[in-house]
Order: sequence, then C-alpha cells, then structure tokens
Amino acid sequence: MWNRILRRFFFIIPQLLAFSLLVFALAQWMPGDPLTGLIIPGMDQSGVDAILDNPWYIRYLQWIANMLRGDFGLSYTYRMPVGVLVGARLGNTLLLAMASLLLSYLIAVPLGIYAGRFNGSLGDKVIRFLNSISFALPIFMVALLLVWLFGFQLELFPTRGMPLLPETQSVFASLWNRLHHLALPALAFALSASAGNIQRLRSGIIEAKQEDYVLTARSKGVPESMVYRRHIFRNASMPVTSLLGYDITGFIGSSIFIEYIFSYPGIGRLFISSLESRDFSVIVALLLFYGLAALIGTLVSDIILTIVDPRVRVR
Amino acid sequence: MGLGRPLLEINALHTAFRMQDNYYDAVDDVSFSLEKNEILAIVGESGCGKSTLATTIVGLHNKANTRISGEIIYQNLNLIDLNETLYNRIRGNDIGMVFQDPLSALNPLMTVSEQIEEVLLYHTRMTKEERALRVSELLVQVRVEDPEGAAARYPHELSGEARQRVGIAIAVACNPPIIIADEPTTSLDVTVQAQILDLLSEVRDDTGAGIILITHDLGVVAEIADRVAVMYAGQIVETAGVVELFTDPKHPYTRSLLRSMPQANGTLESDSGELYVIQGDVPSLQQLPKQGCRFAGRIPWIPFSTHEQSPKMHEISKGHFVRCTCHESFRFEGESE
Amino acid sequence: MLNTEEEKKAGRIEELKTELASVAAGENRFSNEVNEETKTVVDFRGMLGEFRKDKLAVIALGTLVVLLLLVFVGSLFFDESQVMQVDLLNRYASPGKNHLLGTDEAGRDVLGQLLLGARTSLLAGTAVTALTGFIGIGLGLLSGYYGGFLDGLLMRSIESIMVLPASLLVLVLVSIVSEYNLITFILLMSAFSWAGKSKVFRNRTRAEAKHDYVRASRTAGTNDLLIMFREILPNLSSLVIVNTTMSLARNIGMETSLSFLGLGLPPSAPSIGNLLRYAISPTVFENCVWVWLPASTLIFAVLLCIIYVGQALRRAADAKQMQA
Amino acid sequence: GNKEVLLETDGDSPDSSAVIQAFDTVMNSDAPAIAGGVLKYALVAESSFQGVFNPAFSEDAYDEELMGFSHESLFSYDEEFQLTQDGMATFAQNENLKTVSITLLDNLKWSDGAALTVDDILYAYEVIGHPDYAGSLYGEAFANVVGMTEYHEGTTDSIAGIEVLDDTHLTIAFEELNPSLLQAGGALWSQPLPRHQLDRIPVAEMMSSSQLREQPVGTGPFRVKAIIPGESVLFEANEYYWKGKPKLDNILVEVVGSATIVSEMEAGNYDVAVMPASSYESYKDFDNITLLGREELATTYIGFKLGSQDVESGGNTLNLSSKMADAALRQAMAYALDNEFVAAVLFDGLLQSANAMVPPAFEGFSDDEAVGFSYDPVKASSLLDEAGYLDRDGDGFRETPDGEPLEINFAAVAGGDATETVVAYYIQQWEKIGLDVSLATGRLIEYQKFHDMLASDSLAIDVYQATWGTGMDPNPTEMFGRTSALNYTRWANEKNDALLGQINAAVALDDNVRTGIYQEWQALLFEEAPVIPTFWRTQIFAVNNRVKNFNIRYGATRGWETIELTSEEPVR
Amino acid sequence: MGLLEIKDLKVHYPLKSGFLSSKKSLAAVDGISLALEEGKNYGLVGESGSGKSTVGRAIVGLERITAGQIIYEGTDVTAAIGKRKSAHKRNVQMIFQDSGASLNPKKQIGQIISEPLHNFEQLSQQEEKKRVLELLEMVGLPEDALRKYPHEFTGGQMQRIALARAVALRPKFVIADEPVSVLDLSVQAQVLNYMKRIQEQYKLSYLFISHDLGVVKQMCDELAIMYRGRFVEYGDRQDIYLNPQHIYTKRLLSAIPNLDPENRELHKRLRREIESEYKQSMESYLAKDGRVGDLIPLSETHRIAGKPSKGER
Ligand SMILES: Nc1ncnc2c1ncn2[C@@H]1O[C@H](COP(=O)(O)OP(=O)(O)OP(=O)(O)O)[C@@H](O)[C@H]1O
Ligand SMILES: Nc1ncnc2c1ncn2[C@@H]1O[C@H](COP(=O)(O)OP(=O)(O)OP(=O)(O)O)[C@@H](O)[C@H]1O
Ligand SMILES: [Mg+2]
Ligand SMILES: [Mg+2]
Ligand code: NI
Repeated sequence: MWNRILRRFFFIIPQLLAFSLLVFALAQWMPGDPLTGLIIPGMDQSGVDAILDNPWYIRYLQWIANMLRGDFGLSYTYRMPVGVLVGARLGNTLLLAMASLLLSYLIAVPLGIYAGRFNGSLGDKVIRFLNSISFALPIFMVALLLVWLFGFQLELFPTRGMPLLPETQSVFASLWNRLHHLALPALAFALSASAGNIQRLRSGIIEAKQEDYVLTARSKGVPESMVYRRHIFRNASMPVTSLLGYDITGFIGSSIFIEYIFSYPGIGRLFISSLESRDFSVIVALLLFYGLAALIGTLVSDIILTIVDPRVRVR
Repeated sequence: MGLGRPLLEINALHTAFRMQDNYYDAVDDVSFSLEKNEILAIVGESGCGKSTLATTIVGLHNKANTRISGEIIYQNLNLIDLNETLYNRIRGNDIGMVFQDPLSALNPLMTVSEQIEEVLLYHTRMTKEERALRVSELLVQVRVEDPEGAAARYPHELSGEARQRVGIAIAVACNPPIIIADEPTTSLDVTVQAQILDLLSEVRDDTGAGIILITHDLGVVAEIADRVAVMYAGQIVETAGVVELFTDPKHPYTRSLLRSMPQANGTLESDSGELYVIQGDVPSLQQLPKQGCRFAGRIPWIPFSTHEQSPKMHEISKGHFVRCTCHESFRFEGESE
Repeated sequence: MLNTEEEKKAGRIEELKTELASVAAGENRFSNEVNEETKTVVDFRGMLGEFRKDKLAVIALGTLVVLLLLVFVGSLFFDESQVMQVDLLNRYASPGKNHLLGTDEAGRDVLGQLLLGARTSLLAGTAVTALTGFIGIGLGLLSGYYGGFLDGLLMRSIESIMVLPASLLVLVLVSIVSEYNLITFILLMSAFSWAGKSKVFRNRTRAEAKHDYVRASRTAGTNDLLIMFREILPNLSSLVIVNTTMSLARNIGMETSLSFLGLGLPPSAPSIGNLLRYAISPTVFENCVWVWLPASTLIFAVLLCIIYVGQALRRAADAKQMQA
Repeated sequence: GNKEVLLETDGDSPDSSAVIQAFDTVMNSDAPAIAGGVLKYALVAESSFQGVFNPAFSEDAYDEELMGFSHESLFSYDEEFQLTQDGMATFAQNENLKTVSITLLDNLKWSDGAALTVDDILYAYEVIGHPDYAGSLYGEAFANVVGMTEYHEGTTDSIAGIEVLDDTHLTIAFEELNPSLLQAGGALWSQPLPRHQLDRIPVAEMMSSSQLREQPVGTGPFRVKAIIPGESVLFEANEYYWKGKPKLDNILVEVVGSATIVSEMEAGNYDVAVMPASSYESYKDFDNITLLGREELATTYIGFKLGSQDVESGGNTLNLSSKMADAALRQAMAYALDNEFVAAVLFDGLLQSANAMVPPAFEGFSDDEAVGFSYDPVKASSLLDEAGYLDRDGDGFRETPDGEPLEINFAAVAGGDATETVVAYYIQQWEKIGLDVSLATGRLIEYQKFHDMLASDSLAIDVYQATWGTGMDPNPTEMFGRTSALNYTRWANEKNDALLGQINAAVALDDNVRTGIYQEWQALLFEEAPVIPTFWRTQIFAVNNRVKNFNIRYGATRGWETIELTSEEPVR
Repeated sequence: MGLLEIKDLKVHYPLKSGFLSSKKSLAAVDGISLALEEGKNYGLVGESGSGKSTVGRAIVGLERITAGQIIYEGTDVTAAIGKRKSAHKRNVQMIFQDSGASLNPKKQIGQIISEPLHNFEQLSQQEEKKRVLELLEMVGLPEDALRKYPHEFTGGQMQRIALARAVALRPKFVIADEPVSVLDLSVQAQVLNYMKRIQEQYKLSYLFISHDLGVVKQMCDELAIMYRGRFVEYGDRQDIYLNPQHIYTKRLLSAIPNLDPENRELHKRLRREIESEYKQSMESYLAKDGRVGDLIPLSETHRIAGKPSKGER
C-alpha cells in the first residue's frame, strides 16, 4: 500500500513538470513577461531585451527557480509581489472550499443514501427531480437565486464578501460572522455540486444492493440496517470517495463564479479580475496554483482509494 | 429415515416474481422435507428455479415484487410468516447458506475474518477474543491453507478454492442444523470440486446438519447426495434416494438427462455414437404452460393422454415420488418395449 | 456551468471499474475471460422502445424539439443589428406590443437577443459536442483497441490533460487569443474536454475488446478499423448517445457561463449570458424580470430537457437500473 | 498634483456654488450617538482598487477615495478651493523672494505615533523629484521649485530651493509664483511622506513595497488596520490624529459593484456609498437612507488619439496623418451626440451635458457662456461631406478622403455608470452619420488596462471616453501639457502651449486675467476639438440614517473624525 | 507431415509489478509441441489457468507468440500469424467458450455468419445468402434466424450459430475452446452432436479444449493434459483414460464424479489415495522452478513428462 502511495506520489512530478511547461508555453503567448511581471508597458527596450533574450529553457529554469524561492513575480495591476497578493486571499478561498465541500457532502450523503435505499419511492423521485434541476441550472443561476432570496428578500444572510473583522468583536462573534458570510456561497456550491454525488451514491447503492455479497450478508442474519451500513454503503461510497479529490478540481471551477457573484475576496475573484485587467503574472501564478491543487486533489483521491479499497491496494 | 417431524418441511411452496404487473411462478408447488444428517440434492437445468427455491427458504426475496405462498416449516414455525427481525435470528444461526460464486459472494472490502465474525456477532454473545478464536477454529475446520494468514486477507487475495472454503466457514459458523449450498462447486475445477464436496460431507458428519445441495451436475449428486429431487421448470418432478434414482429413474426428464450425459468413466466404446438430445427448449418463465404436464412438449411422441391434467406427485415406491403419470408409458424414441 | 469535471469524473469511475474488474478477473482463475460488463446490452431499438415508455422523457424530448424550433425559426425573424439597436427612450420597457419581451438597459429588444443568443449558444454547444465527440470517441476506440505503447502514451498524456483545471485554462485562452470569433471560441472550448471522453471510451473499448466477439471477428479476417467501428462502436452506442447528450447539455451551459462572466463572444453580439448578467443586480432581478427570466428559463428548459432525455436514454440503455 | 481629496466635510457657509440645489450636503440627526462603532463604507467600483496608500505614488481614483480616511492634507481650504490657514500647517507667501514658508502645528504625530516634522515635507519633495521616482506626479508644478530640475536629473543630492529651518518651519523657493500654489491640491505639495518609515527603501522600489500597501502611515483620522488587496480595507481610529481621536472605532470599506449597491443600501448593509446616477429612480425613495449630492470635480469627455509620446524625452508630438487628424471629423463626431438627451433620459438629469472642460464648480474658471457642441446631425454630416469623408462604395459608411475604408476604434472603461449603454448609443449615433465605429478590443476595457493602453499609445484605440478628474485645481496643464505623460490625446499645439504657460505664470494671479486666459483656452479646445466634453456629473451619496454629522460640502473643515452612529445596527 | 505443427510454443504475458514496474512475465504457455493431423480430433485438458485457451488463441493468431513456431502445411506461419488473410487464417478457425460473448449483440445472425465469407470470398449477395442459409440449416436453425439478434436465442442455439460461423469457410481445422462448458447438459449434447456431424460432413479436425474429461472423451482421439503451460501427458484415449501414467493425470481422472452412487465410498477412497500420492510425489515431477519436464515417449502414442534428474531438482 505504501509502495503504491509513494509511487503515486512520485507520479505527480512529471505531471507537474508537464503542466508547468504548458503554463510556460501559454505565458509565452501572453503579452509582456507574465513570468516575472517585470515587463510593463512603457518599460525601456534594453530591459525587455535583457529578459527576453535568454533562450526559452533558461527562462523556464529561471522561472522555476524563482518560484521555488517563493518569488512569483510582480502583479502588473497591483505592482506588488504576486505571492503576497495571493497569500492575502488564499485563506478565504480555503475557508470557502472547506465549507463548500463539507456542505455539499452534508447534502449529498443523506439524500444519496435515501434515494438509493428507497429507490422508486416518492422521496427518491423528488430527489431525482431536484437533481435534474440542479444539473440543468448553471451554478451562477443558483447563486443569483440564493442572493436574491436569502439575501435580499428574507435578509437572512449577507450576500457578499468576507469582511475584514475589527478586533472589537469577540471570538464567538467573529466566528459567527464568518460562518454567516460563508453560508450563501457555500450553499450555492453545495447545491450545484452535490447533484453528481447524489446520483453516484444513489446508483452505487442500487448497484451494490444487487450484489451477491449483500445476499450473503442477509443470509448471515445481519439486520437490514447493518447490511446497509456495513456492506452496501461502504461499497457504494467507493466512487464518491474516490472522487473526493476531484471535487477539489470541481470546486476550483465553480469558485470562480461563486466568488464573482458573492464578491468573495478569494483567489477566484482575483483570477477573474486579473483576467479582466490582463494581469498575466497573477494569472500564471494562479494557474499554477490551481494546477497544483488539482494534482493534489487527484493524488488525495488515489491515496484515499488505496486506503479504503483493498483491491486497489495490492495492484 | 428420521422419526417424527423432519428438520425442515416444505409444503406447496410457490414463489412468483412480478414482471410487468403479472406474477410468474418461478417455484411452483414444491414440497419436500429435509432430515437431519441428510444431504438432499436438488438438480435441474439452468433457470428451473433452484436458486429461487434456496433464496426463498432463506427469505432473501424482496417482498415488493415477489409473492410467496405455501409453508416452510422449521421447528413448528412457518418461516414465510416471520418478520425480518425473527428471520434474521434464524438466518445464519439455523440456516447457513453457501453461494455459487465465491468471489462475488464475499464483500470485497472486508477481510475474511471480519466476514466470518459477522455471523457470530449477531447470533452469539461471544466476546471479541472468543470470536477471533472461533474464526481461526473455523478456518482450520474448513482447511483453508495458512488459516492465520487467510484471516487477515481480503477475498480477492485468495484462490477460488480458498474463497469457497471461507464461504462454507461462514455458513457453518454457528453450527446451523440446516445448510443450503447453491451450486457451491460450479465455478471450480474438478479436483477442487472433489475437495469441496468432501468438506461438505465432513461438515455433515461432524455437525449432523441437514444439507440442501443445489447443483446441475448429476455426477456431483451421485458422489455425495443421500436423496435427490429433480426440478424442471419450477417444479420437482422426481424425488428418490440417490441409488434408486440412478438405477431406476422414472420421470422422462430424469431419464433423458441421464442419457444425454457424456461420461468420463466407463468403457470407451459406449461413447462413439451421438449423445441423446432432449427435443425442444426449456420454456421461459413467462411462456410456461399454465396447465398440464410441463414436460409434455418435449416428448411429443408420447400420446398426450398419458399426461395428467394437473400433474401430482405420485409415490411409486417408498420415498420415490414422480410427478405426472406419463412416466408409465414413456419410451425413448426408437427404444423398444 | 463551466463544468468539464463531470466528464472527468465519469472517466475516473469508468477507470476504477475497469481496474477493479481486472483485479477480480485476474484473480478469478477459472474465468479470466468472463464478461465483466455486468450490464446487459440492449440493442438500439430496444433502447428506443424503453425510452418511449418513459412518458416524462418523451415530453421532455417534445419540449426540446419545440424549443429548438422556436429558437431556430424564431431567430430568422430578427436581424442582429436591428435587435442591438439602442433606444434610450425605451430602457427597461416592460413587455408590450413593440417589444414582446420588453427591452434591456439600453432599450434593446430582449426577445431578439434571446433568440439570436440562444441560437449561438446552441450552435456553439453542438459544435463543441460534435468536435469533442469525434476526437474523444475516435481516440478512445483506437487507444482501447490497440492497447500497448500507443495506449500507454495516449493515456498518460490524457491523464495529464485531465488533471488540469480545464475550465480555467479555457478562460485564460479565451482572454489571450487575439482573433476571437465563433470558430476560435468553439475550438477553445473543445480544447480540453475531449480528454475525459476519450478516457471513458478507451476504458469501455478495452472492456469491450476483451469480448470474444472481437476475437471472433479477428479470426474471421475482418480488419481492425472495421472491427473498431462496425463491431465495437455499435456496442457502445448507448454510451455514445448518453455521453453525447450529457456533454451537449454541459457545452451549451458552458457557452452561457462564459458570456455570463463577460468572457464570451464580444458583447455586441446578442447572447444569453449577457441577458443573464442583468440578474446580478438585485433591483433588475426583482423589477425587470423580463430581461433575465426568459433567458434563464429558456436555457434551463433546454438543459433540463436534454438532461432528462439523456437520463432516460441511460436508463433505457442500462437494463440493470431498469430492473431496480 | 491634481488630486481630489474627498470628503473634507462640514462647512459653515450655507450656499456653496458647487452644489446642485436639489440635494442637501449635510445630514444631521438628533438621536443620541452610540460610543464607537463600525461604519461600513461601500466603494462603488466594478474593478478592484490598486491599494497604493500614498499620495505620492497613488494613481488610482479608488485609492484616492480610500486615502480620504487615512491621509489628510496639511492645509485646509475653503469652498472656493483656496488654501486657508486652519489646517495642520499655515503658510505665508513672499512675493518678492518667490518663496512660501510653511509652519506646522506643534506636536503633530504620524498615525504610528512618530513625530511629524517639516523634514517629512522635504522628504516628499525628495522622493517625487528623485530620478528613480516611478510615480506620475513629477511635472511642471514640481519643476517650478528652485533646484528641483538639477535634483531630478541627479546632478545634485539635495533640492536647493527647500530650506528646513527647524522641526516646524520650512521655506520653499519657486521659480515663479502662480495661482495654483494657493489652490487646494494645487502646486504646493501638501502631503508629507513619513521619512522614518520609508527611508530604508530605495525610491525605485517604494511603489511595490509592503510599507505603502500594508502598513501605510498617514496623518488622517483613521489608519489602515488590515487589507485584502483590491477588495477591502479595515480602518481603525488613529489616536494620534491632530484633532483628537475620532469617534468611530472602525471604518470598513469594501468594493461593491454598481449593480448591487442599490439593494445593498436598501438592505442597510452599508452606511455610505456614492451611488450610480443612472439608477437614481430605483433608490431615490428609500427611507432608510438620506441622499446628499454635490457636483463632481470632473468632466467626462471623448478624446481622440492624435499623436504619440516620445519615450525618451517625454514630449508629445502630433501625428498629422493619424486617423483622427482632421478636426472636422472630430467636430462631426461631437455634433452627432445628443448628450443633453442622454443626461435627461439615462441619468435623470443628474448629469449635465458639458459645454467645456472645466467643471462649473470652479467659478471663474468655467465658461458659462461657451456654446459647446450641441446635437446637430445635419451639421455633422455636412462637416464630413465638406472634409471629403464620403460614402463612395455605398456600404453605408464613409471612407476617408483618400477612399480608404475608415474604421474607427472606440474605447471606454468597463463598468462605469451605464457606460455600456452610453457607448452603444454613441456608436449608433456615429453610425447614423455614416461613421464605422466599433469597440476597440470588442468589449469595454478594464480600468488599469485602459489607462495603460492610452499611456502606451496603443494603436488599437482611436477614440476613447474618459473622465478628467480635476481635483481641487482646475489647472489643465497635466491633462494637456506638451510634456505631460497624462496628455493621452497627445495633442500638441503652440497656442495651447502659450495659454498653459500663462495659466502657470504670475500673470494669472489676477482673477480677471485668469478668467480670460481660461476662456481663450476653452475656445481653442472647441475649435481644435482634441476632446469633446460630454458630461458633468453630480455625485450622490447615500447615507444610512444611523449616521450622524455627515457632510459632503467642499471646503468643510470637519471630516470623518466627527462622524458618529446612532445605533449598533444600520437602519434597514 | 501433419496439417499443423506447433513447435516449442511459448506465450508469455508481461506483468507489471514492483516499485517502478519491473518487467516480469507470466509464462501462460511455456514450450509445448503438438503435431495435428487431418481427420483426427485432439483434446486439451487441464485445470483452470493452465494455459489451454492461450494455446488455442496463439494458433489462430490472437496472441503474440513469444517463442516457437507454428507450421501450417509445411510452411512456417509464425511470423505472418498476425496477418489478416492467409491460407492458414482461412483454414484454422475458432469457437469460443461463451457464445453469448462471441456473437456481437448488435449484429444480426445473417451478418455474423457471413462475416468470414465476406472477408475471404467474393460472393454475390445471392450466393452469400445461400451459403448462410445452408450453414444455418446445417446447425438446425430455421431460415428466419437470419434477421434476428443473438439475444433472441438460447445458449445452445447461439453456440450453434458460432459453430456455423466457424465452419463457413470450410476450414480444415477448428479450435473449440470449451464450447459447451457453460451449457446445460441436454443442450451440451445437442451442440456436441452438431459438431460431430459437421466434422463428418466437412472432414475437419477439432482441437477441443476443455476441463471436462467426459466431453473430451466423447469427442477426441488424442489428448494432451496441460499443467502450468506445459504438457504432462499426451496420448490417445486408451492411453489416458485407461492407462494414465502421470500422477497429475491420475488425480484429474479420479476427481471426476462417478455416476455410480453405490460404489461411491470406493471411489472416494481411491481418490483420497491418489490425492495423497499426488501431494507426496508431484514435487518430484517438477523441476526446481516448478516447471514440468519434457515429454518422454512411453509408447508410440503415449508420452509423459519425464521426472527431472536429481541434479536438476
Ligand atoms: N428477481 C427475479 N425477478 C424475476 N425473475 C427472476 C428473478 N430471479 C430469478 N428469476 C427467474 O426465475 C427463474 C428461475 O431462476 P433461478 O435463478 O432460480 O434458476 P436456477 O435454477 O438457479 O438457474 P441457474 O442454474 O442458472 O442458477 C428464471 O427463469 C429466472 O429468469
Ligand atoms: N491477457 C492476459 N494477460 C495476462 N495474463 C493472462 C492473459 N490471459 C491469460 N492470462 C493468464 O495466463 C494463464 C493461462 O490462461 P488461459 O486462459 O490460457 O488458461 P486456461 O487454461 O484457458 O484457463 P480456463 O480454463 O480458465 O479457461 C492464466 O494464469 C491467466 O491468468
Ligand atoms: Mg442458480
Ligand atoms: Mg480458457
Ligand atoms: Ni407428464
């Protein structure tokens, strides 16, 4: 098992390399020098030459070396190190990611289990219907509906941002405040992301229900609830579990919309505003970061799978 | 055979599946009994309802789309009337079941010991240590190679033979008086099959359990069974002691089956010619004739009148029952009187 | 939704299934050739038959056809420059005689924008689906059928592509490409989403190629291309249909999403996403419903219908689910 | 620098000319105030702010708005934007010596507690004049200081004309005294730089240093506590503020898009915001807020790219063969637009069609009489016909006199108040007179990008819409000077040079003379049409009713430090 | 000179394992030689995984051959085995175990049967249809089967269709890989009968792969017992069934259930004895690496794997 995990771990090195090369190539295509952010309009030509004269592999290596030192170049819009810029917002996005993923599982797991266990029931039909709706509604529509309904009609939740909190607030109050602001964006993600998991869980359970080992378990006299818990759920949750890491990738894509609509001060919004202002050094850094996150996501998936599924473990 | 009530008694059992709003009997008017210390073989071709019969006894059918009637009497209880909770006390504890495909019948995510332990968990008050002890005892009993190691493995890490042994260990964990084995050797090699059959008869000898062995292989029946029930299209067409069945089969279906079998043993000369073939095909569940002898269509040269209107089981000698009266006038084609 | 993730996930699950099946098959010494595809194959006509039984799906299909007709025929009555005519005296005019669905912020006709925009979305979505389907299925078949070195190489690169946050790359590409029109837009959107598809098809082909009918065809002397496209592909037809409908829904949604973010085709062209953008303002959301509601309803209805049809087709193709 | 310092509030004189009568400028409440509290300020913007919290480096209007909380000018000014003597510093002009001496109050402190001395004023000149200085402020106003040019060229280490007498006294010698020196935000630099904080940083790196962005030190009533770059700033009360600690504990500023601000204000999520005029109808009747208004010190205009800037010398040169080189074409484009109509229909009259570049708030500078370009499509067409722009191939669009197709690229900043609509309208209007105008890059351009494209004379832009924020000083030199980098049209004209020279000379000290020069200059603009003034705007502040003592009058002497809240929660 | 000769055939499958996927391989077939003559039937028996199917597939060119030669009518076709059309390809056909899987579920029976005809013979549509109908009739299926799909048939019928396809080109040799092992007893008999009839009609030979010794006995003249990719014993029916020499063969035969319940105790005892002998002595039949020794002739027809000498073990 460790062998496999270790091997899987080493496998991301070439992937990372390939990805960084791709980003590098993209960066060459972008105007200016997004790798350093040093070339800005109006810069005198000698400086430009000094940077662009090196052959590409030297620049690539320099770029990698800089990044390893924590230097991601300079933002063109903010004229500040990209690392600092991203750092200030990373926390917010991570917070949102955790809340969103947690919430989406909180929604998906019970509904998926219910629909799978009582498939064909009225509840299942309702869940499936809602699921189709959630598949068909683009995430931004979900978010806009939530904003309007919970934010402005019911005035239950704040509709935007994650405020910087004055220290006059107590720990509890500031925690509450944070959760309060996270609620809608996280819900928007959860509502649209849980559909896939609900469906997978549901069909996983329906499939597992018909497996022979379930018959074996029943023939052993295992009570029905335990049959579900020990046999069906564990097997049915395998695809969902193994996609856990992919949900991180999914979150990355969705977070752009969510942060955009909720003006959430995270890196997704930074990404969009950098795209608008063509702040390519930020874009390059964020792309790399997202790529790394996605890689780690799949890595996590594989590791989790290796841990939970003995069949994969030996392979 | 035994005195008093048999271990398990099945009377007029019907199991019907719902298909497009209609119920079709997959098991149709099946009655038999199982004694202690007896191996009862149920033979029949694919789709004749053997597995359905087994799963009905163990109560594994979803009430929503099956209809079960008749009696399954065990210890004066009609199992059909039991609720899930009570049934769960019986399953595993009083009836153990072995399945055909040992790989898919084991949960791929649980170790062998966990799966065996699970039976003990719900039927005994053993402590954790006692259960662990019992598990290793069982693994030794069913002669799994390297029992210690096997306990900690997952099903896919075992050979097919070892898996089936584990399956048997699960079935016998609580020393149930009844064991139902549904084609336990079909997916195994002959040499392994022999070992597993030996194991089953050993279990019977050790615990005195009654075993219902489901198979489609007459050879297996001849090797191990005490009594045989032959099934055709959901019905039992003949029951007899094993020797009697092989030496004096009565029902045309039984006779045809025996005749169509190529034999490995015996003389070389006998098999130079063609094998006997039963005409026609087994009708599917939905196409079964509602009335009359189900085998009639496959022996068309026999006058229709020789079949019973609604065929019953007739005891033609002690313990030898045959359905329908057509056997009396049945001859193979070209066979002289 | 800007979501190529579902495709990836499907690929991943498919892969997992194949892997587990091969574990099981490899260990199951008696029958390593046993068909691991537990799903019963239903032939195409059977599938249609099943589909026809699903009333809701038939209604969905009917609605879809009506909507498509509406969009494609309806858009013929509108001229782009006419529709994009600014009329400051008629800003946010509510639906009425001159403007059946009212006007937007600049007094432009909503109905015209809706129909023309929907036409673009549908065309782009369809084109992307066709393109990625073509590449994805083709490569998947080749890779799955031949296996070996080619397969290894292709799958490694596809894995690397699949790992990428594809939706973001599309956004970036969209913003750096100099010539930005419908064609480049379609190409960019297709740039990554074929990967997941070819993985799905590769794994299914691989499973399918283990079936003896493929071997039988080879012994019968049929050539490889014919085997791939005439023997194997028909057996994947249900997958093709289901997968394609689902991608279609995703791709149409993706076009809308991009223009919602303001990164779609230039705003001077009518687009559904532009209309949806108005909904960002809660006041417009509430008071000028006609601007965004028809657009979101149309796109929602189209996607929902496609998804319903897709799901019904999947159910029809998947006899196992049918039983359950 | 021509920078507008926002919200210097509270004025005692009742009628400021710059205020549209329809709106109050002061909001009072009798309700008792709560102690402290957090005020939420919405920075209404589509893009993010840059976050350079330093008047010497900031280039971003949103940053300016933010610095209203944390940075305060040394001098106060009256409603006529003339410097007065009741700020942190007083000044005296010596017309003979051509010097200005500045005296600081005693015991002034920076927001980090360090002493604020005249050395910090000197330091500001040293930084802005430094050869490595990367900001955009250095220009004719600074070069006017004696010895500055040498210092700027690097030949001397110190600025000869600035003399520090002691901690609170300093004298600056100028080459020439001009009216701008007495104008608020004018040529007399009024923002000290904290030498104690920035000294270690080389001037070249200052702009990207974390000191300016994360821990800016200022003199204003509040100081920065935390920042998310581009998104929000949390200010806290500056206990070293020279007028005493402000009443509020914190001010939280967040960027809010103009699409949502109306609902946000209605829901009471923010206390103060500058509202978009185009949706005035939707919020004018909210009863949880009070609307205040004043004339914005800015003019929206349409500029034509007429030349380019030489990177080396910084001089702007006309390109006579540029697409827009023909004044008739430019005038025709101006006559094609009905801005009065737009102002009335789109902005509820909160915008005024502009007939000149200097906003009317500057009495005596602006030209009430000017005719400007009023809507006259017939005239527009005939101008084009006369100039030879004819549609020869019958495609509905005119070609150049040479018969080449004429495709004009128009650029505007994304996300302004109804910009998309206005732009679409303009293009349509131009199309009506036969001009083929399309959006440069296909869509509206983000603020930063827009300015960079203009600054670098991107060929993708022929015509653009922008806003000239005059600040307190209407002096147009920075916008139209021959050597100014911010002269985005690159319009260079000898008469213009002469007029601007006069504006910056002592002759202009006389009010009548100055008015005359300005009128002449505006007439030149009308004639040459390098720019078409389009709108003057009214700034509308929405203020939640829990806010007390809020005042937006220009020249007010009491500011954010006096503002209080009357309840913990905003009025919904 | 036989019809088909196999010389020291080896088929190894690469295995992936270890930390950085070291190249190991699994010897599914590890050096077997066979000479097949026209008009005779051959059987290949062994436990599961012994490599029977691999041999069959290698002969028809479905596997990559690691080493050894396949000689068809005197010419070495090893190198050209992957080629699509050749005399060898045409004359050596195969029937697979699971007829359900070997018939493309999406094709009509007519298309399935005509596939080899289509590829190898330029026939007009009428001719082709005629041939297909002939074939259908030969395997006892009605004409209307032509337009039906495989799933409309029972297992036995499908296997007969597969048989029809295999003999469509009138091959000289058909490899039947467990053609009846998934079928029921009565159906199995039917299929076997058809196979026999066709053999008589077309004069072809079978290589009959099975683990059911009863079926093999029914069908074959000579048979080979396979173990771990090698032959342990080779002989005609007489030799194997009545005079098995190798302990592995003996064990295999003894494990077959006897249809004689009266004597089952006896049978069981016998089996036990052989089993214990097997446990003791099987080792001695194998080389150190578990490899079966080379075949040594016992009689003209009968060969058994030799025990390796002490030194080799
Ligand atoms: N859940 C079910 N729903 C509907 N029909 C079923 C169901 N299970 C079994 N059947 C049908 O009932 C009949 C008997 O099936 P069963 O599995 O009992 O046969 P079997 O004798 O065990 O066959 P095999 O030898 O193939 O295991 C078959 O025709 C089968 O198709
Ligand atoms: N494609 C393959 N890749 C790797 N190993 C394989 C492959 N095919 C077969 N094997 C292995 O080769 C060995 C021989 O397989 P083969 O199918 O020839 O056995 P068999 O005797 O036909 O068994 P069965 O009776 O189960 O059909 C087995 O151990 C099997 O696991
Ligand atoms: Mg069964
Ligand atoms: Mg095989
Ligand atoms: Ni009868």
